[in-house]
Amino acid sequence: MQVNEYKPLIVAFCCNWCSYAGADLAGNNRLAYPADVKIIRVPCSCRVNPMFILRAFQRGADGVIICGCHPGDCHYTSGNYYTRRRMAALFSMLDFLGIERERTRVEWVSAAEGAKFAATMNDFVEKVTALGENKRLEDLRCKK
Amino acid sequence: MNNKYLQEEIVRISGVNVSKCMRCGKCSATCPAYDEMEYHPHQFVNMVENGEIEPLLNSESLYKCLSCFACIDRCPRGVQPAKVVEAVRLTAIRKQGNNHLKADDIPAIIDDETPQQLLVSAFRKYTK
Amino acid sequence: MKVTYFPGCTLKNKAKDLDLYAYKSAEALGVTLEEIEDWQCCGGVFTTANDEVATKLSSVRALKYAVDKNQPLVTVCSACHNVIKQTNHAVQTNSQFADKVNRYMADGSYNGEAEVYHYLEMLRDLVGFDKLKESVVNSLKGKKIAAYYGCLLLRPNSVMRMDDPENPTIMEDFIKALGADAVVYAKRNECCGGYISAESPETAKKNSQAIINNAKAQGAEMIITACPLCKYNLVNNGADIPVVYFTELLAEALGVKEDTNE
Amino acid sequence: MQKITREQLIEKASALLSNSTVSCVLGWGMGEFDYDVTPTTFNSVEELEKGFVFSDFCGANFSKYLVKKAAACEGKILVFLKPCDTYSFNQLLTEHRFDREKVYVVGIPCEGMADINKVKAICGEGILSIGSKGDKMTVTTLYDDEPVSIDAKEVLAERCLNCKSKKHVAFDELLGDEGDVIESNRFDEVARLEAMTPDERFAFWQNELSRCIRCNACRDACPACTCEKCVFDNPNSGVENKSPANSFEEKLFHIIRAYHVAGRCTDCGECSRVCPQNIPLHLLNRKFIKDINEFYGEYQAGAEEGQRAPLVDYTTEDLEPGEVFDRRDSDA
Amino acid sequence: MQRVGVFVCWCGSNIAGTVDVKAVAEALKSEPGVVFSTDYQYMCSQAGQDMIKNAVKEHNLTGIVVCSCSPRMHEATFRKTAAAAGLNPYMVEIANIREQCSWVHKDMLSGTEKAIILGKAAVAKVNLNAPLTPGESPVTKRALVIGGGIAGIQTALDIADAGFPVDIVEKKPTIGGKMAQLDKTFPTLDCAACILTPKMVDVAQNDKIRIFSYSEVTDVQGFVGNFDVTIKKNARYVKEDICTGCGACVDKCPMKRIPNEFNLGMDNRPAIYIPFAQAVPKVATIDPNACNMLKNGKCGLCAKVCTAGAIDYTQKDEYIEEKYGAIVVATGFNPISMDKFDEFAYSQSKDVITSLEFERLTNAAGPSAGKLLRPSDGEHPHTIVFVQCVGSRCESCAEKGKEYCSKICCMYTAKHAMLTRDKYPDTEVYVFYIDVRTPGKNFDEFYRRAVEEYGVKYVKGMVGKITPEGKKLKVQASDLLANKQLHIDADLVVLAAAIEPDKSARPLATMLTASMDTNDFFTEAHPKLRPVESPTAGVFLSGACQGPKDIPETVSQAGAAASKVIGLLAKDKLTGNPCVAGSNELICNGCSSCANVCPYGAISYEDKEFRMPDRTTKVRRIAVVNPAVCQGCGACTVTCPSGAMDLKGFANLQIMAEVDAICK
Repeated sequence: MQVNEYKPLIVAFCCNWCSYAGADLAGNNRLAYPADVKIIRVPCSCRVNPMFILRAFQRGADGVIICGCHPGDCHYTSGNYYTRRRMAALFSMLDFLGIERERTRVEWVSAAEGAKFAATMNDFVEKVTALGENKRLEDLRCKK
Repeated sequence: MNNKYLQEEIVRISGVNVSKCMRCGKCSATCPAYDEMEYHPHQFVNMVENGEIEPLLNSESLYKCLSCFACIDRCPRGVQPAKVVEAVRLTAIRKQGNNHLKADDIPAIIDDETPQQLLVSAFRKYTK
Repeated sequence: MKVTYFPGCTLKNKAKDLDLYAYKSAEALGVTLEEIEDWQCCGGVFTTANDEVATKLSSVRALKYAVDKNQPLVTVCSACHNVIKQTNHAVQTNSQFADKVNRYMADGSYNGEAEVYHYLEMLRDLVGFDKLKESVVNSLKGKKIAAYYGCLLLRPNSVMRMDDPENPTIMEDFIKALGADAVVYAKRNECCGGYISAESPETAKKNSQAIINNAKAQGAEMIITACPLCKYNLVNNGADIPVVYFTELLAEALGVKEDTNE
Repeated sequence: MQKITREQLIEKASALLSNSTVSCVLGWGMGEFDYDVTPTTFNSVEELEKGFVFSDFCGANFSKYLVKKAAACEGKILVFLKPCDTYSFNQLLTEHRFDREKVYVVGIPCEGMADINKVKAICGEGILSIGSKGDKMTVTTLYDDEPVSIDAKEVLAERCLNCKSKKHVAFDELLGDEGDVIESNRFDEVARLEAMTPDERFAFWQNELSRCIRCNACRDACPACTCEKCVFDNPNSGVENKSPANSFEEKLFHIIRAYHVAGRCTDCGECSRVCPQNIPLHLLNRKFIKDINEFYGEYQAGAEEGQRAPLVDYTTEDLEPGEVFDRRDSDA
Repeated sequence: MQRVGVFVCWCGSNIAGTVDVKAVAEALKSEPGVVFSTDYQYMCSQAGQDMIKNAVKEHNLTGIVVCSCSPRMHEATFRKTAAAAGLNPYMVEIANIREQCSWVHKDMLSGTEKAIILGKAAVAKVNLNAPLTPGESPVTKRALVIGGGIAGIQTALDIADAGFPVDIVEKKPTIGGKMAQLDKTFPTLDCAACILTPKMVDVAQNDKIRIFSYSEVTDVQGFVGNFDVTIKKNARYVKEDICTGCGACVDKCPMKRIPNEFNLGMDNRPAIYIPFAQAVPKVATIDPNACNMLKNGKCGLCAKVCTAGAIDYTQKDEYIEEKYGAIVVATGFNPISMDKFDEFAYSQSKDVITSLEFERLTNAAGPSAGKLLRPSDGEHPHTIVFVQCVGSRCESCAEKGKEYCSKICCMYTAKHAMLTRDKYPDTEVYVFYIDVRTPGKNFDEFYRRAVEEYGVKYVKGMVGKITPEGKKLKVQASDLLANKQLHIDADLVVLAAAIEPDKSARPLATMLTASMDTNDFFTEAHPKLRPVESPTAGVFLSGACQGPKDIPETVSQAGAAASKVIGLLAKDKLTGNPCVAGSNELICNGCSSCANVCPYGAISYEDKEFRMPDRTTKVRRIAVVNPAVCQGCGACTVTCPSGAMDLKGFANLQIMAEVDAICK
């Protein structure tokens, strides 16, 4: 038995109308993904403030993924378009600072895409696990 | 008969997305050389889409297209049939010994008024 | 105004009129045509294939020449115009093609900077039909003239951008500027057969006759064209009304036709 | 170095004060040293003549001061704006941060301002005075008997070396000659960093940001940072300022600082100018500007009043966040 | 500090099978604020709910965390439970430990661990919850219908029938729209006027309906239930209330050669005119661009012959401001211009016409009194060619055509072809088609009848070129099935022009902050489930402004839109979603970033005076969110640099508390 097997901490922001429902569908269909993923429900992906993402990293998250409705399908018509621009800019900046680009991701998951949700989470966890612990952005001061 | 390799070659040379065709037939409706052709513009597009390239390569239709681009301009889907015809023709005449027009043929064609333009154009189209 | 001028093979041989009257008329309108030194034949037709490079080099050289001179590039022959404009467009929109082409360029690269004008476009956009109208000495009033565009001037429209490809007016406006009546007929933008005369003269005959008949049925007494091959096909296939180059008509209206004959 | 003189500025300001066009003047006042120039409000011709200075060290971007000063001034306030300042001016107007009617803008030409650190690098510490004559600068120090003459061009600030525009995009009147928008190489340094490996970039920024003392000068000088209450000062924001416990926390602050001004930053360079630790903070802003230009088309904040900033806009065809990297990788 | 109760549900074995529910309840006991924690087999059952209610009373709870299935399942249930126990329903948070935990994880250890973390996050959030009350706003019980075609007419009649006043704004001098121009309607072939004009009369006579004809909407402010609309009544130089519509002025007007819009320019009308006999309102209108009196003060004949004294050359445009609770857009469609399709020679020959022109040509009230005659020479055409899809399904020609299928052309062309063959059996009728699309009740049967019973020649293929020559139109086309190129000498060619939204729709959409697609059709709130509502609350869609549709579809959509309006107007007050944005005016910069990203136009700005600590006052521009319009997406909260803008129920601090709880 491996005692010290590394388990990443993944925060997933899911929009209420598509991706959170997609995650529920993955549950309904019993499509497994690692328990490392913890979902936070937001009304729309555009509610996700870059501050929340940095906060998660600062407090020890190893990866942050944002899931929203597919472009064009936003419940609020345009929210995910703003998400797309904001996150493109933010992720590019994190990369510019030398943060591993695989730690952040935006994925569009509809309410019907339970399988995609599970597959996305499996893939993301795998990628982040390969990177190991997030040292670069975490704020050690906040670690217990 | 489906020749995948030739199909890809034609698509590459022409740059045409044949799957955009919605079978309206406007290319063939507008073609001024229609009656001379065994395979008509819409058939070029459809046959390339189906990978039936050999019959086209061996058809005289290749040399009947006037390159007037009416089919290109009038196609509602932006398919550009003339480019497909040209790509198939080039594939045919680029083969060794397959020039369609030879220098020896010229004297029979020309008269006193024949413009140089006719000859250079014909050579471009029929000879490699 | 000085422009770079690409005459083309036929204009120095079987279509000397087209060239000569172009020169004379331009002069009368205050435009100097500066012929490219050592121009090379455009090849008559544009090869649409993506992988053809060598056949387009002469056009690129002509374009580069005009850019170096910082002048617009003007052509008269429809075919040259079509080939050069399409080549320019290919350089502008296909970076792979531009890259390949530039490997053949000796002095500096060419990236699609040139502006290409057909002589008619030059009259419309650089000289202005209004000014042309003022310069007319021998008005052609009362003449019923049909413009024959053929295919090369207008198509493909996405590249040529000369006029509405289905309802062009540039030549009609030209005819009107010279004082004559323009006869509009549907077949003015249909192909005469072009180079098919070498392969299947019957096709050229059928197409040309349909064009002539349509023009006549709509009342034309004369047909003008910008293409030597169009003229050849129409004349050769039974045109029983005069078919002349547009530059000849222009020279006549501007009163410079006679002195050239001497 | 500057073509416009103190006297010309005083003359203009005095005239405008005298004919009641304006009731106060925002200008540069003498600080402790010649290079230590302080933005000051002047209310009369006398005050101007006494305290107004103008030199190669008048780099401060006055646009931001208008947020508070324009409202505080009884009548109109006169402000002298260099070309780069006018972009900030427009951006602030776009964001309704002050009343345009309350401001009278005199655009002044700028030959580039000096970086005191560059002067010190040549002449050492203990500078007593700095004079200017044509392209030369005369520096007297405690330790040199003779004044040292240096070439003004050699001590130009980084932002002026990479000046993006000599054109005023907002003014009521202009003094001197109007210039043009300039093709600058301001993104070269960003591109150089982009070309590094992530580890190299991390090392670079760790080195730079670990010097940060969280004095907030960058934020306080920034004409885009005019919030009534900054999130980092707000105890209710959840991210209130704390003294830095380690070299990592600065990232959160600096990323958010740059992010908050992304699409609004005019690249005036005040952040780096005022940083006492000489951290090249403008590179973070330029990274956003460069990305925005590449992803969504060229955009210069403040070029026109009323522009819609790229991050509060979208098209349905925008690239995906994941494609940001695909693009760069395929370019490389 | 809240007093939080935690309730962990087993959901039978659904949760308890993979999550140690007792351990979860135990672990959460020590979280801040938690004063009670328990587990139960079925929390959603009556017994489970009673357990919660009792605990609220017993432990004086102020907040509830239920660790159970997805909030999408039972959040509403537990909110009701909380309300029944006297708590604010928004003091409930759900930790989703079924769909997002027990069902997707197999290992009891990690499942339990995750469930605890999700519970902690919910506790952290509920600690920051505040009671929320949905906002209320009154409803103005009047509807506005923009557009007076069949869509607008039907919507207005249905709304009025329910007892609500409704105004129709129509930019033309009469209501009736495109349907008034049609001859017969498919698939029943009843005459359009016979079924439309009675409805127009109903509108005119209904005392709940006001018609603003020759008018347009110029400004819209406000929000659902409370729109303030400005309507511009263009001067028609005739007093509407006095004019009897006798037509004496029309007969006497000397300016008789103005192209008649109603007949698409195929005949002429005078400068003063009534568009058609059954116009509503039946009053005359003076065309100011044609009237000699208005242009240069000479004439005045109409005023002389008008016994009622209705002519008023001094009339001015009039602006009317009115309040509405709901707005219905019914701006309709137009055929696209055929200018750029001259391979069909539309500009070259009068005998190449559009289908709408064909309608007028066969209409008994049309320019040829219903006789099918060639416009060029008035002769009877013997060969007629119909061309389908002109400008429709045209992907490559964005400059001139439309990428979509215009939907109605297949059926009206079948109708035209059939009627022609019926009335003139000596006529050869060809229809060139790409596909014949006839889904709809009795539609395909109708098309087949045209072929089988009336002998219409349907040819699969497109027309490539039309050459007018002499009296003939030489049609060159392809017959794809016969693999032939056809050459037909036709006498008349009819082009089925694509249809597009009316040009007035785009500026109107801006006024309404209603979204449009790239083709300028209005978008629905949901393409399947909310097809007659715009995403902007209180704005509804009727007819072809939303997409191409035929009359039956338009009428049913008009009725649907009306029922949505009635549903809205029947309410005295509107209750909103309480999870809306709100701006902290003390730290708002007034920078407008939030308004830029708001898809609903819910944010406005006002100048507000603030008392400063030094007793001076300062006026600052601040954002104000209209809670009745805000839908709670949160786009504004992220764009606000100072954090002044926050979202109730999903506040910055709440989400950060969740992040912290998860990352601890």
